[in-house]
Amino acid sequence: MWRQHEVCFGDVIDGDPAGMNASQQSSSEEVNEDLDTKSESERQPSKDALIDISFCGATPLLWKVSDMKRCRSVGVIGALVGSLARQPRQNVRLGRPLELLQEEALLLEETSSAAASLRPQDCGDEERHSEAVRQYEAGLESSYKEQCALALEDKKRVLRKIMNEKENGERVSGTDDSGNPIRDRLNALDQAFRFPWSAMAVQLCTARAGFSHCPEERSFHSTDWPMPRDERLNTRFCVYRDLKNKGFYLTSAGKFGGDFLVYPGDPLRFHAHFIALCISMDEELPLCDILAIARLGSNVKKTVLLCSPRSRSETGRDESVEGDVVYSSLQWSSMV
Amino acid sequence: MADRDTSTDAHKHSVYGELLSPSELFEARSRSHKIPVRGQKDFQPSGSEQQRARLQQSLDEHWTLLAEERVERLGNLVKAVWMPDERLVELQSPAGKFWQTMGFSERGKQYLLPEEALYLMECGNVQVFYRDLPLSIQEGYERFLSRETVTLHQYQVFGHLKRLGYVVNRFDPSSVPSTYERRLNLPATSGDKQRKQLKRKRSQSPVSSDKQNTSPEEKTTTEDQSEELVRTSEPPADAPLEEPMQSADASDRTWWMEGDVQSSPAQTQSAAPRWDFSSISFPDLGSRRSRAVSLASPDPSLLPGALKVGGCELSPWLSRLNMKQEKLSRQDRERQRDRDRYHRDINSDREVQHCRNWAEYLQLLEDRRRRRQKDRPVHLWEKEVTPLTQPGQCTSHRELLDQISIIKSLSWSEGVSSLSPSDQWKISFDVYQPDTVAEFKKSLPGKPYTRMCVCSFDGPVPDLNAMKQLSFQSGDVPVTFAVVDHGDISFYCFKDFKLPTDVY
Amino acid sequence: MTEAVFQAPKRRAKVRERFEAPLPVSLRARADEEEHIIFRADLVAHHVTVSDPAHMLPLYQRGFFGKGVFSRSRPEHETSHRWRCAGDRALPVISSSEYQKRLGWARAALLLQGLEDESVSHALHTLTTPVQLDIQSQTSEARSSADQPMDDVSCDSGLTPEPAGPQRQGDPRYDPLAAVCPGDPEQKSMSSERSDAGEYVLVELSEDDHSENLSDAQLECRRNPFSMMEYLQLSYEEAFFLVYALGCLSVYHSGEALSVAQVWTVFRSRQPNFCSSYAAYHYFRSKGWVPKSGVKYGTDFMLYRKGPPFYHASYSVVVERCDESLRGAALRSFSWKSLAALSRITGNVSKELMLCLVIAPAGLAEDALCSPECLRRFSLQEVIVSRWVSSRERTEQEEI
Amino acid sequence: MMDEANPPNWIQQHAVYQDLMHLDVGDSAQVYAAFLVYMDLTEVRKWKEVVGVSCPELQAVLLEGREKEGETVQMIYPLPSHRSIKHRELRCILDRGAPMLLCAVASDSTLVYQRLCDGFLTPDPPVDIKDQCRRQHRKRRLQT
Repeated sequence: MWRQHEVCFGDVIDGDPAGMNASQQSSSEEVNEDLDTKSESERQPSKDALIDISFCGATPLLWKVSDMKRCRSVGVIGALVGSLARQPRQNVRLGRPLELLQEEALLLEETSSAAASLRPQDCGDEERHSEAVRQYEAGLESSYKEQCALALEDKKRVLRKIMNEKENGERVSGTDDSGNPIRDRLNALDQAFRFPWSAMAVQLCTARAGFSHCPEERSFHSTDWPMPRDERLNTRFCVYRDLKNKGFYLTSAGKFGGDFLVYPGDPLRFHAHFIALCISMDEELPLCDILAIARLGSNVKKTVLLCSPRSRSETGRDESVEGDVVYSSLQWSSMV
Repeated sequence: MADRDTSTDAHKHSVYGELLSPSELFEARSRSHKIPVRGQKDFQPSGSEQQRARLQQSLDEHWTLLAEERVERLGNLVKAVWMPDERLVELQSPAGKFWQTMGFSERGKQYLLPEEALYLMECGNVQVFYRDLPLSIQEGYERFLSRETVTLHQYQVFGHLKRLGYVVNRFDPSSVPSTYERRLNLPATSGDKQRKQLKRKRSQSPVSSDKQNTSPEEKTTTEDQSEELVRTSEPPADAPLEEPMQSADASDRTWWMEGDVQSSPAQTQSAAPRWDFSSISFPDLGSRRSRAVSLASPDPSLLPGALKVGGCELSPWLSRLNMKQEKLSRQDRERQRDRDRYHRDINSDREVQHCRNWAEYLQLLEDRRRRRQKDRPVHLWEKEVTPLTQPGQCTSHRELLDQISIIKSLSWSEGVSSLSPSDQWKISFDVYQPDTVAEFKKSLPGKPYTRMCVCSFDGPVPDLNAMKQLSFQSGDVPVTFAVVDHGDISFYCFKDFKLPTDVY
Repeated sequence: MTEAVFQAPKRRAKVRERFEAPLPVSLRARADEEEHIIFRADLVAHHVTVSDPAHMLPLYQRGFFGKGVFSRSRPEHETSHRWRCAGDRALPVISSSEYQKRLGWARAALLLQGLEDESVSHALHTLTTPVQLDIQSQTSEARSSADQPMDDVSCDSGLTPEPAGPQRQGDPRYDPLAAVCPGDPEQKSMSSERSDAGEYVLVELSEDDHSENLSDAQLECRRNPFSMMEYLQLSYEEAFFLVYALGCLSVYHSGEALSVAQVWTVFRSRQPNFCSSYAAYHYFRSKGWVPKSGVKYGTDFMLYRKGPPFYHASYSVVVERCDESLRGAALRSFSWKSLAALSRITGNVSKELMLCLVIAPAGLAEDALCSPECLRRFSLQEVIVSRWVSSRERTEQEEI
Repeated sequence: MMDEANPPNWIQQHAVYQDLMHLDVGDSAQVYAAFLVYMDLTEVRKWKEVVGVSCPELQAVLLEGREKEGETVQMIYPLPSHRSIKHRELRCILDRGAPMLLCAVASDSTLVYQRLCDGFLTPDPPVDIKDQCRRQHRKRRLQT
């Protein structure tokens, strides 16, 4: 279900989003600096650099390529779930949007590199809206004119090319004057050229376009996010964060019966080494389930990794921090 | 379009970098539609320059593909308008080829369902406007998908199947005949018959229904299946191992005679004999042991009415009998020996050979039965619970299996109506296979290939109740569960099954 | 309502065994001339063991009940993989250290019986005295059961192929005499004289010579101080089926034969899901199929047609219990995650995944479960779980 | 027919069985599972120096042994296959520092061994790309 969350753009400048206090702001700036050096992208004001997470129901989605690049540069992979613009009718390579795991979204929030796009109701400001419509139509009109000119130029270039080739050929063969029809066409083109309105190329925007329907707002607090945070998510998040900090790349491992697939490098280029199973230290695991997943692991040449966050009482610290996850590797033994 | 002159907002382009300029739009007309092939993955990062370069190349390709915007000629786009109150998209210009499998008309207008419109937006076929502005794909996701229309998960399944060429329609429960209609109109299915049978059986005494727990239908079908099993899986060379199921067939037949149900073959021997077996001798012509020249005339009391039968000269008969030793190949001999070990000729039993008539033979059987009873261990047979069979009690494997069959197997359709329906499980889509698209008619869609129930990977697995409910609701169309795990979709089917009885 | 299509079981490419009988009980036709063996099993630490070889083989060969504790499936383990002929028999050759180890166990066993140290020493002295048997110079072929490549097939009996002539019943390796005096093995397999096969051993006197070409002088024939004959272990389901359905097994506990109800109670207390897993086992057996442990695949049973030597397993079965409302499953609460794993594993080994739901009638009181009579009140639903592949373009293939 | 007298059973007379029973672990099913694993390791797999040790934390019998002479000692945790297990229990053994095998024991004595170790055990590379990785440390262990 759609909560009324709406992506925002420039309007953030108008008013400081509620509840964003100074300390958070500064920490987000720090992280953004860090991100920028990593991604080698040009520096931007911190607010614009924030990754926009658009929630569809409770599912976090990314729409902008720039946001996706930033995510990947910090090791957040996500999963593409939309049709690919270039070849929409196939499932092998998908396109935007990028669906994030809850854990990925949480991580971005925790490092203050993302904000949820909150979507208010359609604004009732008729004046503003008709201005947007006017701008859109004007844009279309000017685009038509420009494309018309480009098409004419294109056509001329083609004709000239043919003419030149012919002339070159004639020079060799010694005959003359047969280039005239083309030259005539070229001369007549300025008057005769037609570029129908229907031939104009238009863009079907993937991400929200500039002419938005309403003002936007962002939320920087995960408490506002439509994600239920339960014990299970906490366990998974602890493991996710810890493995990511160790330099691994993670994706969902549902089809392998686990929580995460763990890659030694970018999944674009590397095979996963581990199937991570996130469990609390005291969760009862039926032996038969362990046997099943270990057997599957051996079939697909991956090690099953039991991952359990240490509880706070054990670490003696208030918050779970990096390194507080216990890992055990499980492999089907060759002793059969 | 209104003819107004305004300049494009340069500032906007810098902020929303994904908007294309007119020249970019124009160039996009001639861009490639090929998707770069991905190379073989590496096992482990080595830190080598070569690996780094390959990763960079892959990433560059990746981003190029993703950043690409949909660019279409206006003439190729169907224009449509989003109507949030109706949760529908109304077409403003003539529909394209997609109309064969998507959309519907009402009061002279053409509509698309939100998921159809969104899919066609993603395919670059339809441009949807809302309040005179075109919606981006993102806005389509945001505005079209909801609990009231289809959820993101349902749309992901819809898109996945559409991209593969399936025809996918929303499931309409009213399109499937109701239970009542099915009972009234449809010819009785085997399942229905079975249910009736079982009801009748329940009215019998519990003991007998326990002993003979399978209804005739069930039995015959399982037999068919087990024969099928033998036929399909057994190479002919192995065939002699399979014992014909005559005895079982016979006991089946008694089933059909209402009065005979109670008398199992084992009980017939206690029935009062009509003939005095002690006076009837065995006629044995084929055996080498008997060298009789003629058979005496049978006792007149055994013959009906005034029929008279004289003595019988054997020699003309014997000469017609083929008394030659059967010649068997070594393989056949081996097989025969194999069979003989467990299916021994009763005539080779020395005690049986000593029997001179039926009465003695029956006496022998009775003695043996007594002996067996005496032998049976006290701790098994003299306690509150006794074994279901006794070694040597059954004459065939089939009979033995029948005796120990005490656990009933339910049929899928049994008891569905008594189950309370669950709100958690709903069928979302009817799915038709891609190769049927050419003949597909929206007005007459016909029987779907399967129906889809969309589930979240983090949600529960359907329990038997849910499986049965959905399957029942779907009638004779199978239900597939599409499980969505972060963009990854797996399909599972749960199907009713009856393990065939295998007698060998 | 759509039903799963029955897939024909796959026959093994090489069948080296002869099919004997579907179950270890005789039928009436031939029952009269043969004594009905009531097999004997003993509860050892609550596990069901059959140690008389005359009982082990029929139980295994007719219906594939149990597993040899030292073997992958068929009981075929032997004291040593090297054998020598001595007199009219073949004896296992063991190393001196192995012999000493066994002697130690014998001592412990004697002490356990409460014997005095002195009498123990005396008994051991008697044990260690060489026995005079003619050691023939002819050496029987060294067999290498231990080195046999073990494949995934749990039933591979490792029979020495005999292309011509009738195949042996049972495993000649189990029967050391078979190689020396090839008679009719069928007669012997039932005799119990082989239970003393472990009585004597040939001990290598020199510890460092492990070559195959031992001279006879280096071997000494002695009594086997501690004979560990392989035994057959029955699963609880198998044992109870033999007791309750076939009436052909007596289970002893501390010398006492248990009644059907007692066996039920013991097994139920040892295995939490025994009621339902037995109901499923019983059901499959009553349909003529052979269920074996599915632990290697993380499931409850593997279902074979006829038996593991003849067919590949057709189904991998998970047993669940539910009540009459058919809601919830008490045993193994499935998630899509665990189902995904199971479905993939079974698919990889080209078997089908079957859920077997054992349905208890409403109002079945807990104390009704105390008697196996409750089985009659259970009903059962088989469900085949399969994955549907939406297209042949398999994006997953990248993932291996 | 058979001998009705209680035949002496070598299992119960076996010194190792007795030793295991005397480790004072209440769970006799687990102890018996341990004995089966002991027999499998010593008689079938010919492991060396296999001994049973009591693990009070788990209320279980563990086995220690070497696959071959001179190799490192491994810990084996035998467990009836219908049981459940907690990660904490596995860690209790792993934290002793030895490589470990978890052995599921089915009631018909089928054994399934699982190898467990602390941290990350990199799997073997798939066959087709094994060659190019052969020189790179296979099974490199990365400590947490």
